[in-house]
Amino acid sequence: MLIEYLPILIFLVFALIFASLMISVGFAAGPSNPDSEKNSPYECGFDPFEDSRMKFDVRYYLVAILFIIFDLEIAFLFPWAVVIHEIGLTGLLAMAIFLLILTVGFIYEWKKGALEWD
Amino acid sequence: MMNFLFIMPEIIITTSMSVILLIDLFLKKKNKIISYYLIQFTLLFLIFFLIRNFEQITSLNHQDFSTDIFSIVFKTILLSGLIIIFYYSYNFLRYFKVYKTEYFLICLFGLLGMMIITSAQDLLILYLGIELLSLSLYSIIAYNKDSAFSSEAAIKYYVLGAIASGFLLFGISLIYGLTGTISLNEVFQFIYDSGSRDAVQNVGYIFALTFIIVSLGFKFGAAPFHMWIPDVYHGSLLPTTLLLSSLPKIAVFIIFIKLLLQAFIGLFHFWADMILILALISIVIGNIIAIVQTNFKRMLAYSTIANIGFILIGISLGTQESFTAATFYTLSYVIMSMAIFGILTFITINGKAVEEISDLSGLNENHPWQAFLILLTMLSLAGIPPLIGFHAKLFLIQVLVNSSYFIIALFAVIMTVIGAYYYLRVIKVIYFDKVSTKINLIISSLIVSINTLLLLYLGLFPYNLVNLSKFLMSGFFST
Amino acid sequence: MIPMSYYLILSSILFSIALAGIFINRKNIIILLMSLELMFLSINFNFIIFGNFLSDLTGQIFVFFVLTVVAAESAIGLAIIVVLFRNKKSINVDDIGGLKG
Amino acid sequence: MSTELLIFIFFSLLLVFSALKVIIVNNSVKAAIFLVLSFFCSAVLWLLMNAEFLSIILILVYVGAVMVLFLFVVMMLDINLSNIKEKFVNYLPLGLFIFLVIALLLILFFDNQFSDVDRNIVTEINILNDNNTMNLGYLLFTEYIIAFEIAGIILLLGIISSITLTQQKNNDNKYQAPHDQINVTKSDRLKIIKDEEFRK
Repeated sequence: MLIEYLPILIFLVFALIFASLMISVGFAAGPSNPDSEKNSPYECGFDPFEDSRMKFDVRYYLVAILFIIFDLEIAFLFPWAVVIHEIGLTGLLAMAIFLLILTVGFIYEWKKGALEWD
Repeated sequence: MMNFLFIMPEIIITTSMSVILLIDLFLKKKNKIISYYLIQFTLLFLIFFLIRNFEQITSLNHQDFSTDIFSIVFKTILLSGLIIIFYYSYNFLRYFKVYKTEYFLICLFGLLGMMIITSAQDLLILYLGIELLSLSLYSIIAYNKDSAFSSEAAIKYYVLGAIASGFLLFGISLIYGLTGTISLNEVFQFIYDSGSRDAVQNVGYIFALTFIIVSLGFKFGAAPFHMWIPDVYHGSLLPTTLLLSSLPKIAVFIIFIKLLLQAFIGLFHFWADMILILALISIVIGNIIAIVQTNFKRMLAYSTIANIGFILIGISLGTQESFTAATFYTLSYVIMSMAIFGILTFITINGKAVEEISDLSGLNENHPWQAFLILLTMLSLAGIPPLIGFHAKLFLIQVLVNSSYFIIALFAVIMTVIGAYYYLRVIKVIYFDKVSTKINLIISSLIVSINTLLLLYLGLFPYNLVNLSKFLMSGFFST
Repeated sequence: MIPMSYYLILSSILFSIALAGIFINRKNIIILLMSLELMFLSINFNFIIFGNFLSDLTGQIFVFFVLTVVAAESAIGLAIIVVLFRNKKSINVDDIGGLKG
Repeated sequence: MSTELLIFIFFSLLLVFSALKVIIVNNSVKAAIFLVLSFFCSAVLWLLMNAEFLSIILILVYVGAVMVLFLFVVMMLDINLSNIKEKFVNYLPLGLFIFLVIALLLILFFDNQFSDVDRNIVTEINILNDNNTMNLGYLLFTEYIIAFEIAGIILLLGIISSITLTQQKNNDNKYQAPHDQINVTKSDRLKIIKDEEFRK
């Protein structure tokens, strides 16, 4: 069974080797003579006022929540879809109820304006 | 077609929760009261439904989701408790203009979690129920978004609660590894079959039990895992404290019964001592630290810890009598706790909610009836006859004496006497101190009076509640 | 075949790292939450290990549900952190002392 | 030494390393990245233990969604990094102590209790074939339907409470309302005042 995953392993190993090779070649071959002025952040002659990271809005968080929930829904849909012939009507109904519950959450999120992006 | 009757209460709650959530989205702000009434109606309907179909439901025998008398009776108790709590909370939240329908809906999720706990027959469903309850509690503690205290309390409770869940899961994973099953009855059978009382052979179970009991100690608020209780009681809104101090206690007690009595009774020798240690530490810490508290909610928090200690003593003896006493104690404590917090939700001090004990000084002069109600609850909590708190403690001490644990019985009596001091101090403040604040009532409520007078009534005629507790516990000891 | 005890030792090391992380972390609640994630990861390890060596799928089912619940739990936890940060402008564990504890 | 053991050793060492890094780095973003690495290593190890489906889910949900959420929150809170660096060393001995005690205890315990692999515990389940996802799905939708629905309810609770908690009351963003702009009529903007009225 595990042998099926061998291509992925090989792919990963090669990806790692190539990525590190390229970075190291870049470091080794490229010219590099740093001084303090080159390394300091450039902002028109004075020290930077604030962190270079920008503050995110809370809406990103809300969208990410929705993403998690529906990601998990997909995670439940996979095994359901695979066995739908074996589990019959009961399974279908169970999934319908599950989706209905999550749809309620989706409507709630929508109406509350958590998806508004003005 | 499958028969869904056994899970009907849960289906009704889920459906009505979704429908009310959707209706509420389309209601105007001034019409939000409709969703409140809809919620109360749902709960009432559910109680009616359970009582109406009692025979039929309890005769069903489902493997993973039990609907025996034990769970149905507890479900009814939880539902009726929640109706009263919602009634108290609603007036408070409306008065302080923090009302949102989501508050009650999130509480309903918690109720659903508790109902699932009472019916759970395997560790997976039990875990899911516990998580549903905990998640809803995290959210309603943080509900008061403008208060730094509230969010601090929430994050503390969250972190400790998540650690406790982790410990519980770790214990469950060990149990699963040792027995190969997650069904409570099969776990019981497996331990029963192996039949060994030797500590060395059972070290795996002892390890698992330690993790599970530590986690339940966290959830219950037993010392030395009580750190969150005072902060959360202090930091959250009064209705939230009211909810926290009542129904989840019943739920955690049910978890104790499910795990210790149903699954691990074969390991009684190992868990009894652990629980007893928790119980004694809780009683000492609760009673001693409560003396120095000036904040009313913090004082009641430490009093909760002490009372939890008493409940744990009942659990630790592991006999039918002691579990009956613990059930009786839990139920009466919940009624007392609902009474005292219920009274407090109707009182405002200079337009704010009650915080310090001294806020209530001289309450008797302007509001003698409210003062009398507080007097009753305080006397009951202190364990003074003829109120119910007295019977709860008496029953437990009787059980201790009957099992010839004389030293622990003496210890419990001494601690009760020490505990009486801080309850009586409240009475002194209310009756003998000068008025220093402007005390108003939000509305004068009949229900809170009934709730409080119930303490007196049950104190005079405790036999109904005793019989109920006996009845509930008899199912676990029939074999 | 790798012996079961190897896996169990790995999961117990992970569990103790997570627990130590919870205790030493006084800087930042978000890292504390990440330690909690590690803890749940090690518990999931336990379930999968036991399930595998008992050749029973219940362990994997349990893990599936734990993954679901923990995702919802961390969503709520992060929401509480957002609220806390709005109120206090800090998520340093040591700054949370308004309540005596 | 078999290939399987080699893979196990490599990824478990990487897992322990990255887990340690998660708890000792100062920067939350770095901690999140290391947590991603530890999830990834765990996924590989779960694959070794025949939990194919779960290892994919771990990457899909945890690396794909949960860690994104963590990173969003880290970015959102804009924590000043300079003043959270101190005070770390004070707690290090405590952490080391806890780590050593618990690790030793657990390792000793596990080594004793679970050294024998086949312990005669027979478990019967309906196994369709050796497809992990199918078996899991079949079990999930026959024996654990109730748990499955409860999971749905927990997710709904997650949505509701996180929105209730994080949404701010007043949304003070200014933006155009094209619909309103188009529907403006003359009478909304123009008020015609009769000459006589004005004179009065």
